[in-house]
Amino acid sequence: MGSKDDVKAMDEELFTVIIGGQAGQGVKKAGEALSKFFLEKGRYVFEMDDYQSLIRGGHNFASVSSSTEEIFSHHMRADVVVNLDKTSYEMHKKNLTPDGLNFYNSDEIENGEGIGLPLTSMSKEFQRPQLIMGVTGIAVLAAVVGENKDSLVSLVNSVYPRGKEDNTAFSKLVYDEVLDKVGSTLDLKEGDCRNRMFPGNHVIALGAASAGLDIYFAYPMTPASSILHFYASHGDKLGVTAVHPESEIAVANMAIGATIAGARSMVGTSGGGFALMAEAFSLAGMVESPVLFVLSSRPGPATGVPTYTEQGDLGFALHQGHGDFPRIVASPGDMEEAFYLTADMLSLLWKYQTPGIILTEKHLSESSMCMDVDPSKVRTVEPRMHEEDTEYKRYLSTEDGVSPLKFPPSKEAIKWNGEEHDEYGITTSRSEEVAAMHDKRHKKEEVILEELKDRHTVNVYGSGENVIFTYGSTTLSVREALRCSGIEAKVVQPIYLRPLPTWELKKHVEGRSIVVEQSVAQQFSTLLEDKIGLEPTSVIKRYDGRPFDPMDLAGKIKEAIR
Amino acid sequence: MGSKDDVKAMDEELFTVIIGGQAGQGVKKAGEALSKFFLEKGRYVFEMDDYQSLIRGGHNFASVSSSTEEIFSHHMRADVVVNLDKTSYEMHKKNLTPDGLNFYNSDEIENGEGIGLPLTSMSKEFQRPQLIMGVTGIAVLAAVVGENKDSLVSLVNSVYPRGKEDNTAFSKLVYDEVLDKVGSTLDLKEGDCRNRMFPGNHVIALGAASAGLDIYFAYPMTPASSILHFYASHGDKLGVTAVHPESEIAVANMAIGATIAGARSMVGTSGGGFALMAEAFSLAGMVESPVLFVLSSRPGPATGVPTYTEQGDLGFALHQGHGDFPRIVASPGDMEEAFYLTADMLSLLWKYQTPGIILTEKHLSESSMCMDVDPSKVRTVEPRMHEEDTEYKRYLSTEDGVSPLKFPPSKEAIKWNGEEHDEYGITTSRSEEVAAMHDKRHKKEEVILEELKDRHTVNVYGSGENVIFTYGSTTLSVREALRCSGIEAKVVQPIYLRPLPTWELKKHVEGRSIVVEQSVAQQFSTLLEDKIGLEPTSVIKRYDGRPFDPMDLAGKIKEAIR
Amino acid sequence: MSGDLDTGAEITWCTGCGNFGILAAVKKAVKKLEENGISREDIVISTGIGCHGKIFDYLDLSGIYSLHGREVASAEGIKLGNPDLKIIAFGGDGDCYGEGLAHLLFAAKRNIDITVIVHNNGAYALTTGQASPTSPKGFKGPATPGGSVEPPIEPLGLLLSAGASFVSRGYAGKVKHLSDLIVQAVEHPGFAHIDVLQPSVVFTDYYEEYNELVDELEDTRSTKFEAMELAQESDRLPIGVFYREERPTYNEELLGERNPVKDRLSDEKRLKEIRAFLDV
Amino acid sequence: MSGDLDTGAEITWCTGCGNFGILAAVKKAVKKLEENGISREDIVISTGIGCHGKIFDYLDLSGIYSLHGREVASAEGIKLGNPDLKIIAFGGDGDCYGEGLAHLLFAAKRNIDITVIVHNNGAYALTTGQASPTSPKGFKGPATPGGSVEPPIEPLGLLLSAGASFVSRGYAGKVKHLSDLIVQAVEHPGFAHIDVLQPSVVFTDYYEEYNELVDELEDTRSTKFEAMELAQESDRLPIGVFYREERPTYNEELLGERNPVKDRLSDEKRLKEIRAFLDV
Ligand SMILES: Cc1ncc(C[n+]2csc(CCOP(=O)(O)OP(=O)(O)O)c2C)c(N)n1
Ligand SMILES: Cc1ncc(C[n+]2csc(CCOP(=O)(O)OP(=O)(O)O)c2C)c(N)n1
Ligand code: SF4
Ligand code: SF4
Ligand SMILES: [Mg+2]
Ligand SMILES: [Mg+2]
Repeated sequence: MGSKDDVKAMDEELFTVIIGGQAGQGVKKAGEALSKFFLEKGRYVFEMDDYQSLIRGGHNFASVSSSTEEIFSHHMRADVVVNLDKTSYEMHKKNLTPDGLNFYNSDEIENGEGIGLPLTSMSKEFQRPQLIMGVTGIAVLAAVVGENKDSLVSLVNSVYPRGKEDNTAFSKLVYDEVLDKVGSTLDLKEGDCRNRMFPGNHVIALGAASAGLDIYFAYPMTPASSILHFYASHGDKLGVTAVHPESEIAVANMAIGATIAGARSMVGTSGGGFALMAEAFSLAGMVESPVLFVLSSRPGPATGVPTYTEQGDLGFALHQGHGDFPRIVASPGDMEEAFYLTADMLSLLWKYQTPGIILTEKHLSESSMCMDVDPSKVRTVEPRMHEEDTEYKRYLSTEDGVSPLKFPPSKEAIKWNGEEHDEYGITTSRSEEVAAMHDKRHKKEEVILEELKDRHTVNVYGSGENVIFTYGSTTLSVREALRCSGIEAKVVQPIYLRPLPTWELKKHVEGRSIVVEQSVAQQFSTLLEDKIGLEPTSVIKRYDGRPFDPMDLAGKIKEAIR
Repeated sequence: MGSKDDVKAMDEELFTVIIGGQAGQGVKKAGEALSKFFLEKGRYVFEMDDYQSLIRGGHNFASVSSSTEEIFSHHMRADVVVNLDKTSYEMHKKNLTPDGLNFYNSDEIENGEGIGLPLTSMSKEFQRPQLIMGVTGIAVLAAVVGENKDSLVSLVNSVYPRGKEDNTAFSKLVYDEVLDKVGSTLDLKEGDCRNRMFPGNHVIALGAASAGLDIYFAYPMTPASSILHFYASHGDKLGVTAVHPESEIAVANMAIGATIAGARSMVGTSGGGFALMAEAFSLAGMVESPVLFVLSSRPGPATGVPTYTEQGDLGFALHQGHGDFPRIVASPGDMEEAFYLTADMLSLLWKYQTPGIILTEKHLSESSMCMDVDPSKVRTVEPRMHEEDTEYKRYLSTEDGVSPLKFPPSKEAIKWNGEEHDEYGITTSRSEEVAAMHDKRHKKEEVILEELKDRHTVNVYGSGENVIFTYGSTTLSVREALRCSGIEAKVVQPIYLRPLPTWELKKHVEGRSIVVEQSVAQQFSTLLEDKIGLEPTSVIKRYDGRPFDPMDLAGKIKEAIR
Repeated sequence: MSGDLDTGAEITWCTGCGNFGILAAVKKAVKKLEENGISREDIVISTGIGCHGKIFDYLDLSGIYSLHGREVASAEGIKLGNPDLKIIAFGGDGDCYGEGLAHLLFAAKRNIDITVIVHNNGAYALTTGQASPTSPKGFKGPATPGGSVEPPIEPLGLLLSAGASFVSRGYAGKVKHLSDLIVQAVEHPGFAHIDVLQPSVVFTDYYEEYNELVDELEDTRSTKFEAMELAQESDRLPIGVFYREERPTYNEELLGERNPVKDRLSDEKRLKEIRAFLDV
Repeated sequence: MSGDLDTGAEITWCTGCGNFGILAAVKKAVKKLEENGISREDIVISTGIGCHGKIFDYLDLSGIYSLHGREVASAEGIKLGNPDLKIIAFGGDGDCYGEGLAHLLFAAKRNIDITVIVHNNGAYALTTGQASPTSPKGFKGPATPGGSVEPPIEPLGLLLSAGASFVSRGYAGKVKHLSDLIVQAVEHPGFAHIDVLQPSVVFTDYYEEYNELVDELEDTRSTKFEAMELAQESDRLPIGVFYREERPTYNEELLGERNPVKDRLSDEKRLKEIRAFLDV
């Protein structure tokens, strides 16, 4: 992706390890181990897992970057590259920093560049030779930075609770081999980070739980599935039930049903599943059901590229569902925001009784980074409830369009109606009633807008006369690009996308502006052109399914502001 | 809807009849008979049927307006009102012109205003007393304008082929009664219109057939159902097969399947059904299947108001389907345009191999008006086909992004792929290939834009410094409002909505501008604000499910330009 | 809720429509259920879209007027939100055996404790009488003017194959019998299905035929196959409970004793758990 | 099309996966079909999304890689577009018995002349092994770490209830037998279903169990009920054709002799008909 060498990383403590191999060689786990190693050194860490839609074979890799400063992205130029198979070697030998060390499987490659380790033969002794190979990553890292063997063993034990013995034994073999071949030549400074790291999807799950989520409905779909898996494993403790029904249509309609019983419900999916929820999304708008939809994007259209990242669903998310009704769409720019925003959205939707969307991407959903959040800072809002001494009308006309809620069992019938209805919720096609209900729902749209005007709706990072507009997980790439390259620019990231905080964004329409996004049709740039009249000097886009490499991106930004 | 008396109709030959009654009283048929009566007088006619979502009872009416000049809408102030039951009487007695005649059922209403006819007792003698009542409309009209009885009888015979005897007998009874009570007091000039009239849905069906449609797939949904019914009845002759599968999801996916066999296929539905087709729409974008989707809107969200009209699906239609891919969305402004545009769209989609949408509304789909089209003027384009002497690649990279088509049986495999793919159609997640295919599809978007630049994309009617922007069937209301009121203004109607012909529209951003549409959230106005920077002086919107009454609308326009 | 369960909404079904019988039977059943200790306050309904769906407006009970084909999914969601409630989903044959068939069969498979009543009139009535999944071959409607070319499905057999634990058929012309069925279905601990023969006087006026052929069953069948054979009989139309068994319900198996809305964690407890996740 | 039906695409199924057996059986069957007079040029495939769907990339045949659960609808559309083609839809158990169940059952009901092959591995393999509609109760996957609480569906019984005219079961471990089944299914004039027991070596490695229990049927059953009983057997796993009957196909009944793409009206004729509509 061009211009690599224009810009040099200015963070001297940046340290990146890439480990690549086939599916089934434990690459993801290896990434986790590397992350843990850095974490234990008090370093900030970002881990990105790149994998294909298959269960065995193919090519996977993890890029784990760390620093003594806060870090917002993985990097694609690594200090240490560990290639478990030949494909990885071919692929990643170009991913080295000038002084980087390249380790490869000498049983598969003859006379490679870098340091050959006979991984296949070394692992042959063990029960599951393929799976065990992943340990190579952490063993190599420990050796080259001079970590002692005991620490390595205890780390391996904690990351690989199953098959401890084989894993530790193999890691020691590799460790010795590496020490023998290159010694401990690299420096790794300790930092003072005390945070834990999580994948974005777990953070979203925890955020919703903090705001009182009761049921999570989902049909598996990458890259949203790990929210379902998280609740399935940990929901018991958190008071969240995980339900996996027959289809996304069932998911969305069940979720609406659950809100009628008074349960806070959320669903999660990717583009194709979200497409199947379109009709139910509109139903939620009509019956005024506050279901929160998590849409984690991957490259489209259709089934697209299931395990990669893209921002091609923006317009789709903003206009989901037929007919006029209010909805809120928001997209977190980092992990901490993912936590608070998800919690906030759940509360907001219950306050205004309308559906909403957390729009995110594979890059945030499935990457992990350090973060520090305080669940007690989550502001939960109790929804407006019916006062028992008045007659109940589900769609009572009120000044702000919000009608009090009531849940069964109830002496008075509570009628949620997906056809147009009167205040009681009885079906109508009378002209005045149809118009009045449209007005009522539309009023909520206006009130939501007012509420957002009092909120923090746009993140601004840095300063300078060059303004970079971005959103969602691409914000991470942009922030890391600036952090590492020392380029001065102001980053403007709307957190809310509908309603779009134009009042805030307009403040930044000045001088040279660059839009960075991951959509071939540059949907975000178009949105800004439409809504705030932005005329970007340049639009930097990537749409091959991969998140930006920060240094590549820095090069592009530099070019754009030159 | 206010300001009725500000504006006077300036078309002296305008003549409107409204007939109202219950479902099951043959009101729709009565409207047809009235239309036919006017047609036979060489007059231009517009018929609007207003009915509820029920099979018996409730309140239905038909408004049939006619003139010696071309006419674009029904009117809600009638020269003759015929009320078959009490509800109609209550509802329509306000719908009279100052000299209008109000007929009511004196068996249901005592001492009503106007002329009482003992309809219930008169019909009692007959076999199907309810159904027969509809004939009242045409009998009354014939009497008051001095048509002779024989002509009445022959008209009744032709409109009511079943139950001829009873119908003619009853019509004579009514005719005599009316002559007796009021005589022939109204004048009706003959005109020179020689056109036939059709409901919009039939016109759409005929348009698609002219362009070579092979199969129409649909699941019944008002107001699109009559396209299905039309093909089911007449498809044999036209060479179009009608298929009604188990759901809209089946509909859309079958339609894509049919294109793979080489069949031109179209589907039709309303908002809720279209929502269910979202995923398949995206699939069509990915596999590059040219399915034409007809979306006929009714008030939403959700099930909304099934038998009425609205323009609340605009944003939804423009952004249908997840992911980035090209699509064309167009909306006809009158019947003739519905014919040519549907035909054109089918050809365009086959030319560019991507899905598209005819966006229309109940008001066009189910209203009827005179029109004059010549099917031989339909330009059909043969799609680009594979030349047999080269290797076949379904997704061959070409300059314009359009790959040649080939259909089975075929010696070489033709691989349509809904996952991201290489040129052969084999699945890929390789970064260069993913980006290249995005580029290929995106190129088509650009080429389509260029093609549209050479086409007639915006209708402009009239002139004046006041500019009225509108689209779809609302164009009919606006044109009739201007025609009848004599207000001078320029009407600007984009035929294509995506890509939006901004280059044409921008020419009309000047002076005072008014947007007229049927959406509470004023989606069309927002689109124009976004895309051409329009700052409308005023937005006139109606969202109670009813189309505008032209004179009401004229009043509003007058206010807006005052 | 009014004593007679009326809402006061104008009823727009055609005079003579079988839906009136179903409405009457439901009201009767609710009263009987109250005698048996199930309060109407605990009953929540969902309906699909079609003539049948209008029952939503006519019954003074809480619930949701859902989408075409989605009433079963809505019902399941309500049940999972608050398993103490008794849920009745009303569907049409187009709606529940067509557009929404998968939801129905999966609800049966997982044996979630809800009741489904299908107003089976063999047509898409509200959309002017197109052929439905249960229309006989040769059925003439506006989308099949020359006669439908598809044979009908037999819903009870499908439900039995899917594992439904309570399968029955009623007739809109036998209100008392139908209301008894509804009571049994609601009281059945698990998924209960009632297919109701419902003449549409406009499109499928089968009253005469039904009056002749309908035959009240004395016993339920002891095996699914026997029940399926019963469902296939065409020289008579058996009504009653074809099959019933008790097996664990999905809601109990999934939730155990927990009721998501009643047993919500205290804020304190929730926070503690989340902290545990974040900090350890 | 290459002689061996290979596309050259890299195969990314796990070593030992049952899908290899299915792929081999299909290739064998296509060759046999050619001997029987059905050209590979006339065969068109559709696939769902899952590990099974990858067969699209590995078979050098025309077709569409459809959406998750929509391969049957795609197949029907292709058939209606050109009824001379022979269509084979490949689905997964999550895909075809879950997300897309309604399409499958309606295809069976209307007896459209297509063949459906379900790679039934009792799991959502590609999405890392969640429980599928055919997973046994207690199945542990990432969405059911404590064991699934739902009993499985029995697909063949459902298909028989829906009216399928050719119902069979194969085993990925018996390539020859499976390829025979595929030949019969494709040659069957009407809807034909093959449920294939397909071990996933990662999530449901049932090879041993299957090798022990699988039992080749000698005869098809003469009634649907017998066939259903057969499908329920668990002490052995019968494979072969459970049931077959001939009845009119949907495509023939709907289209008669007409082939929409081959018998397209001439422009002239079409114009004449449209003129007739417009002018008379
Ligand atoms: C998604 C969707 N598709 C189509 C429709 C239109 N529609 C309304 S009712 C109906 C058919 C109703 O038939 P059935 O379920 O048998 O009910 P009945 O009217 O016979 O009681 C249809 C197709 C809709 N509302 N939603
Ligand atoms: C609409 C939609 N929902 C979810 C997915 C994600 N998805 C891909 S494969 C799969 C499950 C596959 O299971 P199965 O059909 O049994 O196939 P297998 O992998 O076991 O062969 C799912 C849920 C999708 N692609 N599309
Ligand atoms: S159309 Fe048929 S089902 Fe609908 S209300 Fe009338 S009789 Fe009943
Ligand atoms: S995960 Fe299972 S089904 Fe998928 S390829 Fe591997 S063994 Fe086969
Ligand atoms: Mg019905
Ligand atoms: Mg599977």
